Amino acid sequence: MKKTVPLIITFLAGLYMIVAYFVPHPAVANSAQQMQGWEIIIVAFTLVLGIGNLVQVHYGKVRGRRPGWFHSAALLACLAVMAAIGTVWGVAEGTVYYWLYDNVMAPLSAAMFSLLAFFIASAAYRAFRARNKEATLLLLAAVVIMIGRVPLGPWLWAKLPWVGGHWPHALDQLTQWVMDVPNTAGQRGIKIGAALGAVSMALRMLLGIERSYLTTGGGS
Amino acid sequence: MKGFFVGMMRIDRRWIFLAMALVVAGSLLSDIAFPRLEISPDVRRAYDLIDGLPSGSTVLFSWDYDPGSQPELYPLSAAMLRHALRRDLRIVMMGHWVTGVPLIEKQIAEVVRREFPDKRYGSDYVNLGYKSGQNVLVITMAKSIRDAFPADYYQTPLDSLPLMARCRTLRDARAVVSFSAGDPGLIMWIQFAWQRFHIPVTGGCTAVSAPEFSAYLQSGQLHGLMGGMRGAAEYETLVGVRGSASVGMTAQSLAHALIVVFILIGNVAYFAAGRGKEER
Amino acid sequence: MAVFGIWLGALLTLCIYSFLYRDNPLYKFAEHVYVGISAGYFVAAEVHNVLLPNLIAPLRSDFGHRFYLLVPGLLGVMVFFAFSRRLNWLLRYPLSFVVGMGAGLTVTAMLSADVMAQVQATALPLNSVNNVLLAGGVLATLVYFFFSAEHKGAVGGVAAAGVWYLMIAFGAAFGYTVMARISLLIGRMQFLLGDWLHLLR
Amino acid sequence: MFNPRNIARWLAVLAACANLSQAAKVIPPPPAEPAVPAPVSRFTAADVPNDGGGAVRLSWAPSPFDSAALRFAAPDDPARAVKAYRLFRSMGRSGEYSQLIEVGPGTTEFPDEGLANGTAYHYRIQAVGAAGGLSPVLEASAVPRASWFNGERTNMVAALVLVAGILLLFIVRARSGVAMSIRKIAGLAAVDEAIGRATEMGRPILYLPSGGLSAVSDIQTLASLVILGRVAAKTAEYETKLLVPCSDPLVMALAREIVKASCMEAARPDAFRPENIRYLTNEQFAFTAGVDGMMLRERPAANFFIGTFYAEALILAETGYATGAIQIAGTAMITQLPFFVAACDYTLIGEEIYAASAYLSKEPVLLGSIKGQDWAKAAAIAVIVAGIALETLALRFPQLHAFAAQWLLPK
Repeated sequence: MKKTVPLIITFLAGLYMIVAYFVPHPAVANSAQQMQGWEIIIVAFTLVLGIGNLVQVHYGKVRGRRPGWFHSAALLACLAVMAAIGTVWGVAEGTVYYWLYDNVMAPLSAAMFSLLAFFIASAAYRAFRARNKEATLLLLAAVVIMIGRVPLGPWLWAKLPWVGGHWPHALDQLTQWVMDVPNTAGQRGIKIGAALGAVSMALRMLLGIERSYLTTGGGS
Repeated sequence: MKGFFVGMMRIDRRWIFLAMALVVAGSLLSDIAFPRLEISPDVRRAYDLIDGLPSGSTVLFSWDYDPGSQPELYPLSAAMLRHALRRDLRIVMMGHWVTGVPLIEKQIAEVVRREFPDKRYGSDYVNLGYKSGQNVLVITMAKSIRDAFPADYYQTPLDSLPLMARCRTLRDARAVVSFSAGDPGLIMWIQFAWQRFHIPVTGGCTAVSAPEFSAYLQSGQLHGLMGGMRGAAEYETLVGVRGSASVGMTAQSLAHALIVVFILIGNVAYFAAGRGKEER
Repeated sequence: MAVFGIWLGALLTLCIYSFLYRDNPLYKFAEHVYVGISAGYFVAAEVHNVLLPNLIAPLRSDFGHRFYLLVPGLLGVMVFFAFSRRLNWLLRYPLSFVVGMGAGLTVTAMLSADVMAQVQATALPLNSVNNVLLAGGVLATLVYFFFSAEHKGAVGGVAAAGVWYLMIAFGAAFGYTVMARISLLIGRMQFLLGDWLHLLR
Repeated sequence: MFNPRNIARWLAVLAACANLSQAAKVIPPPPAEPAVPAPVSRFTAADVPNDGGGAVRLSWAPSPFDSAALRFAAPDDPARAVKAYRLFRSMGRSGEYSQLIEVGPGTTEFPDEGLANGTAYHYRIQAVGAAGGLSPVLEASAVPRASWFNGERTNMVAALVLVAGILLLFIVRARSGVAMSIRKIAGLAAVDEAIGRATEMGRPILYLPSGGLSAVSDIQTLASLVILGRVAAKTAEYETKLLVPCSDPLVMALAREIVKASCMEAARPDAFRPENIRYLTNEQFAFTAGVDGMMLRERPAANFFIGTFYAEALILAETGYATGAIQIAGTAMITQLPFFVAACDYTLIGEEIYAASAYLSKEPVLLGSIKGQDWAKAAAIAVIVAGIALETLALRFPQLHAFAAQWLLPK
């Protein structure tokens, strides 16, 4: 009951998804689509787990007046306000919820995302070293793409003595070649290998060979 | 000397952050531009399609992206919109993404009303807004735009808009232009507007998704394409405007150059300090 | 309200950027606001976009035909037993359903898009240098991923070639990603300098 | 040919003649028949095969007066050029036909969708001339049906049987005691080192089972959780604090179960601290901001980033570097791999994350499946080589082209 039934559920749900891939008949296709809808519903319920955990951790901090409790209080307040006004008054455009999304969440998200430009610079400075042949290749490919794909590249190239005049498009062509040939080959190799690994992992789960997700003690 | 390079390698990365911020902000505020921007054939084709339409003909613009792709696709749609308005084309606007509709409004406010104050809503351009349905919507529009959109975005009945009196079905549009961040977007327009009704389709996409369109470009199903901010900058060059993409491209170029310089300095320091000394 | 919104957005952006200098109370505050707001955002979004339209509304309006929606509803409620000490094993039922669905969909999706399609695309006639380099690269990269053979001798040589291809692919991905990320920073800077401070024309 | 319209016209002419004597001057000329385009040919309707039914595909060869057609024969009168094709549909043979759609010239097919299975549908097509003249009508009919097997996916059945068969074969062989070994994977060999270092320094370990966008149904997340189980067993043994921030509640629940089980396995049930396995938020960058904060405040000595990562990868890895932690990363996301390779000490690339559970546990059955995976790869290589050979031969013998180009392509 505690382990066997979940194993059977996993097996049947997975098998049905595989079968549905091959059967276009509505009798199968529609029910498979329904089941994917169920998954969305179940996942929506699991949010309760997460919110419960978040409240537990931060309420504990606020009650114990532990260091940083003020920040935890702000977190809880934001959570409560956003969840409440969104649930009660809706999430459409023009609501307070939407305004908060637009003016608080979206800028925060964009700002966090744009931090990457800075981190890319620091990673370039400290980590992209021509330590060995392999690292040198990575570096060269990166530099070619970075320079070749912005106006600066062709501009500089044209200024180069001799080559710039004789092969005006060489940089563009080189950029394109790196993208089309070695890059495509490397990506494909990773994709095929990783996909076979994923398929093997998925089959192991369906067959109950890999069952670490059902490992809680006590029960069989 | 060695000590200097070891010090260089341990430089506080906050200086690097500062340099990046200064380069990007500086190039946005300044007027530096790189004179030579290679115009790719795909962008040229998109430009030629719009440029070749007789003035007064109708084109359909579809904003198929959400705010997430705005930095890339907004300048791109602005560039093409400007071109079409200058050429005196009549523009029917719509979108397949519900979250993208405010972006049409934004573009009307920032491009049409500000730069073309004499263009009249209803006779020069119309905003139909969003409708669900994707490919079914396109087919319905091919039968009758009124069946798909009984009223425009502002709930004005289509019959009271002079432009829509002349543009009754999708087939009255001479071209479809889609700014696409995914599906539904360009591919759907190619499959339905071009494959079924032979209305030329062009538009723009994000830089990351540009490679997946190469097959459509080669086969001629797609009449040119602008990829990302670079594509927009090329288009701006063709139109002869220095818009946000061109300005952004300078910032982009200099930021890339800065990163290359960082890689170079990092490597010089690494080799000069004796390889391997930096290991923690 | 719009101006206030821009100021709020700008100040929060600066709070996040202050992290680049070092961890500080402003960043800490923005971080906690962000986590709280986003978690709350998902609560309301799931209620309005999933639970109401996909579960509650169909059950209320057409229970006779949609009664089977009680199954996901029940599985969903089982999630709550995670908080119980004695019955927390009930969580495994919805969990195993979700895992099974994911695994099943992975098998066909990966096999078609990432194995078959890629294998098909690599079946190229050897009539150009590029085709030879491309096909050879795919094969060498695959050899690198062999786990049952040590990377020695001939296998080692081919695997080493595979690593070169991997490195070029990584370099290209790096270059391309740099481009996209810098665009984002430019977008943020245009917001700060233009929309907020009105320094851009 | 019998045409009611012609009769009407003759009648009109006759009537006009009859009236001649009375008012010859005011007689209007007979209404001229608008110039009629030539009809289409080979009009067919057929059930769309390999689908869920409800669709009929109409196709036709264009009228010779269709200027977009390949064999365009310019008509004597430009008004007879084709402006459009009109399609009509009726449910029964005798039923009323209603217009389905009007498609532009150059179009030679139209899929009619949303039909009922098992019902006969009748179609008519008519070419419309530039001046509005209508060509004679052609008819066709079809019955849409649903298929029980998508014949276009036969190649996928073969691939699935092949891959699954190889895997099962090796799993069975491993069960029966055939010893198997796999090569060293540098990133995984370093796991012990990382845990050891954290223990020495008395600082915690941070383990991310995925980045900011994850779900339990994501196979990379599952692979990562399996690795988490092995890491947790070691940290329990050394009594090192293990922090696991999650961006999905179900992943958190699962991570708790797995860590708890590992602590039991290591006979240290007291080492299980549920409060260290936390949910932050589903939002990608809010999660990233939260984990960054954790790294700076809790100062983990070792960071593990294994699973599906998107843009947050570099933010996390660079922040981790700044705190001086030893970092082990792993993902199959190609765009993020260069950043992990650059910013972390060890990186598991692609497939290596799926081999990790077998590598760390040394369980024979899992090792068997890794061996099977290798043979599946060998099969992929063999198919690629065969495909290349066929395509190269197809330069001389074009009929061979079909295998690699058509049959292998998934649909």
